[in-house]
Amino acid sequence: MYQEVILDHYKHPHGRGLRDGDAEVHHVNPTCGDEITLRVKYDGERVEDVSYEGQGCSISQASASVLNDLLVGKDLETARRIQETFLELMQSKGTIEPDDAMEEVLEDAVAFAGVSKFPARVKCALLSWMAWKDATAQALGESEKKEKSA
Amino acid sequence: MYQEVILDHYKHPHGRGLRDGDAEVHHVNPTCGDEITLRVKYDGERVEDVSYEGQGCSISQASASVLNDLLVGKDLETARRIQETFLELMQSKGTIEPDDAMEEVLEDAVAFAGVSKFPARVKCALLSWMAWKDATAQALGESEKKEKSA
Amino acid sequence: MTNLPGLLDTDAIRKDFPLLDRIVHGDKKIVYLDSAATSQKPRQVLDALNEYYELHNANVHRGVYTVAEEATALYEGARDKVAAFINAPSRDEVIFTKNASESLNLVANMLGWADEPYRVDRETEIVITEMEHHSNIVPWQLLSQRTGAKLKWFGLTDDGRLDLSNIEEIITEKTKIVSFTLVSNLLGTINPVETIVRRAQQVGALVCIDASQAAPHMVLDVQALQADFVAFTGHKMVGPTGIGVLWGRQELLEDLPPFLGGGEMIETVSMHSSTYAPAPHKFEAGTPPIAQAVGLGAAVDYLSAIGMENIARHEHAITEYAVKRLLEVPDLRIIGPATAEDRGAALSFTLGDIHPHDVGQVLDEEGIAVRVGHHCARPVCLRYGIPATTRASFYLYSTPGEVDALVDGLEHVRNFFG
Amino acid sequence: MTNLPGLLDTDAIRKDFPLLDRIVHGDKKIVYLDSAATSQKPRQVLDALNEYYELHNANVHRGVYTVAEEATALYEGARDKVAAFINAPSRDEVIFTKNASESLNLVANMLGWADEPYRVDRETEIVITEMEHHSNIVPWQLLSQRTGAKLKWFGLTDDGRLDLSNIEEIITEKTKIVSFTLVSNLLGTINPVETIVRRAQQVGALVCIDASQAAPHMVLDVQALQADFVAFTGHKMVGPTGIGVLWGRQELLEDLPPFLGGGEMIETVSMHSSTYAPAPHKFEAGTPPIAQAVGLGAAVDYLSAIGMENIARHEHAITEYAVKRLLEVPDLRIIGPATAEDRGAALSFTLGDIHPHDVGQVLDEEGIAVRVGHHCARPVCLRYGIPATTRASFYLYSTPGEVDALVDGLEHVRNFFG
Ligand SMILES: Cc1ncc(COP(=O)(O)O)c(C=O)c1O
Ligand SMILES: Cc1ncc(COP(=O)(O)O)c(C=O)c1O
Repeated sequence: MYQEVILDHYKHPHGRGLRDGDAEVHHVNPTCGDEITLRVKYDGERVEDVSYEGQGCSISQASASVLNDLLVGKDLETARRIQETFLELMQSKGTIEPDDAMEEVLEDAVAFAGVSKFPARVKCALLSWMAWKDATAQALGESEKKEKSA
Repeated sequence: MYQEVILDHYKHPHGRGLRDGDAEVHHVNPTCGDEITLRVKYDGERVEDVSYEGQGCSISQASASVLNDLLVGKDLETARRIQETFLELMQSKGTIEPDDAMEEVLEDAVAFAGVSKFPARVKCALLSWMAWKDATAQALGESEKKEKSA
Repeated sequence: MTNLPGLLDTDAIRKDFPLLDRIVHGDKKIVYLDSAATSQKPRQVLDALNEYYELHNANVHRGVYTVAEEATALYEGARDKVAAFINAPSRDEVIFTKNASESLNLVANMLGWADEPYRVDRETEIVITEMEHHSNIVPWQLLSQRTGAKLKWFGLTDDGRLDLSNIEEIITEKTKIVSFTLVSNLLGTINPVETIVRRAQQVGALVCIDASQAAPHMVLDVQALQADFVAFTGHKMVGPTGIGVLWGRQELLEDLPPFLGGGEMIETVSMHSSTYAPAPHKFEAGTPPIAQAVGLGAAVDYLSAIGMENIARHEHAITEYAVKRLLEVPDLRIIGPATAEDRGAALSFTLGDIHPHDVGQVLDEEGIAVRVGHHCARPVCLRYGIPATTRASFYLYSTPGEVDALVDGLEHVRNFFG
Repeated sequence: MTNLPGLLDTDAIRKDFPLLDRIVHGDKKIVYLDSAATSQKPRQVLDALNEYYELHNANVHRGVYTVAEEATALYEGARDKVAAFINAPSRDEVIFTKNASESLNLVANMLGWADEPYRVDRETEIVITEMEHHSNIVPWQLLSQRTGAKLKWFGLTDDGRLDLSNIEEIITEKTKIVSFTLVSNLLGTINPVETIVRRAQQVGALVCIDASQAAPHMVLDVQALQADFVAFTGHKMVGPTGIGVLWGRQELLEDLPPFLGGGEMIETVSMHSSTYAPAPHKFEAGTPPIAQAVGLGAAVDYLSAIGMENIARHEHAITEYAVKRLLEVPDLRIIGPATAEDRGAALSFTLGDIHPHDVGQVLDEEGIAVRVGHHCARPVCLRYGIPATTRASFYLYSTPGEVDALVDGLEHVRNFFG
């Protein structure tokens, strides 16, 4: 599961550090103590920045770095599609072999396909993505309810 | 375990019925619902009568009948020795093969030796004997404490 | 050999159950008629246990190594199987306990410590019935003593059914919970769930169903029952000892407080306070009965492969035959419905004045295993004025030949004590 | 191969444990270093389970037929074995539960519902320690919330021991119960029982000892401990899952109220009220974990045949060796005593900045099974300012070669993430 790409992101995280944002969330994975503080900044419907700080395993750290790479600069709809695709991949229990279409959407993040075979680690990979989703909902003033039924 | 002697006592119990007494007790075997009401009458240190009424299985009924046979007319010390010997036999889990000496003390009651192999039935066989011990303690005004440490 | 319509291929089935070949008292092949107390276990369940211990044994959850991931998948997979078996809307509604008794105590304690609107207290009432197993009486007596809530119950009719004639007085606006058995372990009666649930819903009371004698024997569909909680036990449904189930409606499991505290049931712990994991884990403190859950999963697979409808049909045929044959025995009185309609495969009876202990003991000498006593339902014995009963109970491996053996055995008992 | 004085004949012992031959990741023989989470099971225990189910399976107590008498004798015989194993003054002091967590919850609930002088209420205090397993924290937090009693605890020293310097302020005249672990599952620390018991006795507080990590590894003598309650769990001591033990002093078990209600724990039941059986049955509601008790009996036989002193000596040798070897690994920090004195065979550590999840995962690829996380003792992680640890834990089947494999594996981990 430790693809070169993942180790690279872990050792040299992209966009790490907390910068100015419209909303901040703090998420914890209680079973292993992974933590992330994450801020999002929007320019209208465009993801201007995702900044973060946290501690955790290589998977959760690398995943946050990949997220920063993938989402910054995208418009909200595209960002959401990426998030959903990543979620789908991670919940696949190793049954999804990413095809070209998926690779186009997820880029480096397809390296996490192998992680989906390890139930104990899926939560690590999803930590920052769930935090981003939550922060985005707050930044855009969506009620939690609306978010849930989305 | 159903020796002829036991079946005889069951079908034709000796001394059954409640008569005058110095003390009365009511004992129950909660696991199977066997019940006995038992009275003792003493003439000084001599067991003048043991009368009883109850419902229950053949073992508990026959055992009360045998008790009546064995104890009525005996002096207290002898009666106690018989009671203790019967208790010992019943708690032997089938390991005691009654010898002549034991047979002299227990007479018909040696027929219960086989019952001691059946833990679920030992309580049935002992019901009336425990009731007798209890009633005797009451009749002779012994405190429960004294009885327990005896 | 007697052939009845609806019978299963017991020749094949019995080969799966090693204990049914057991010889007792020298040369008597066992006639096991005590499945209502506990069922025998098929080879398939024992194999699942052995395979778990020999290849996949590890503590579940949180382990990142291979065997721990396997153990977790097996344990949680068993939950999926049980959820499917009872048609639960969600797997997270299936809580593993140690037995049905713990499941029922869990419900009573959840409600005792709950906030409004669930809270049971001195202003409220609890309803059970007179035919409950002690495990569905004592937890409610304890709850009643501890909270001051009033305990009420439905009585029984002479033919062994619930007397629901006063249902509107028993279940009232004050009722918080109605807990009753789907099938009586002593009388065999199958109770009219719908009538009771409808009335409970009218007054806003929760419904807890003790399905210990139902889950092994019939299709159990928790959605169709419309109950809020359903409890049952593994060892009666060809599963291992040491495992029970409580199914509960998701919203309730979310709202209600935990019962036992410890590892596995927490989200995060500090010395000052703790938060709890979502259900079902919230209610599973400590290392769960892992192997036993896996065994129960195998049991559920085994039963499903045969088909619960087929098992029910088989047992109905055997019970109908047994009722008919038993009523031929002089002085025999069935305690409970004296027909095979709306009844399970447990048949209690008295035999003249002969004490059940004696009946059971003499039958044992013939290799016939029946249960005698009050069957943990003493109020039923009190109701019918008897100290105890003899109970024969049947399961998917029972045969008409075993019914015949029982009837012959009872004749022998009568002669013996006659 | 490394030979250390005091080692058992692990070649022979390992043949008894089928799982230790398990191959993972294609060609890696498992190196099982997670016995503190759960132990592997010897053939002898699995045989006892199978024999029970294949020949003697029936519900216990009250059965008059052969197989039921056998099942009862086996179940109660297991109680005798466990009583002898812990040197209990009486077999009736041994209560079978589903795991140590239930045992500890049982104590907390007995005291919550007790009458004076045992009753825990808002005037009184409960004492635990910062190194407890969640299963010995959460039950007391719940009891404290429910009764208003104040929860206090002993802190830890930097080298992983209990800080008893303020024992007179922590355990006071108000203290009703002191509950602590004999051996920490995270730190490995063995605690000074005598000091704590002496102080508790001074103020008349009861003492409950969590022996979950002690019973598998050392001579456990409940009389020598002078505690009032001792809890442990079967699956960590080569026994099955689904069985735990609570030992309690007879007078206490007589005086204290029951917890779970149901079949088996009653003396007599009517709809209006019930009376309870004497201990231990008073505390064993419902069909007990029969097969699991029998399996635990076989486990106790297995351990006793090898000898608990010999097992302790073996583990001490392995632990001493492991401490020495681990401290050779750069950036490795042992969390807990960094010596083999007064410590059990569980060794927790951090490895530089590498997250324990990554350590565990990479070790797994080499077949090495360790546990990572907070080990259900999160307050210890908070105390030492770490999110989690990697823990290797040893047992009677562990070898110096496995320690070497772990050290090699850790070097590999360092290179991998370096
Ligand atoms: C010290 C300690 N106490 C209690 C427990 C709880 O045991 P169980 O999970 O079997 O209830 C454990 C193990 O998990 C433990 O290590
Ligand atoms: C109707 C009923 N409810 C509850 C129980 C209790 O089940 P367990 O003893 O497995 O807890 C039983 C069986 O003993 C039963 O027959």
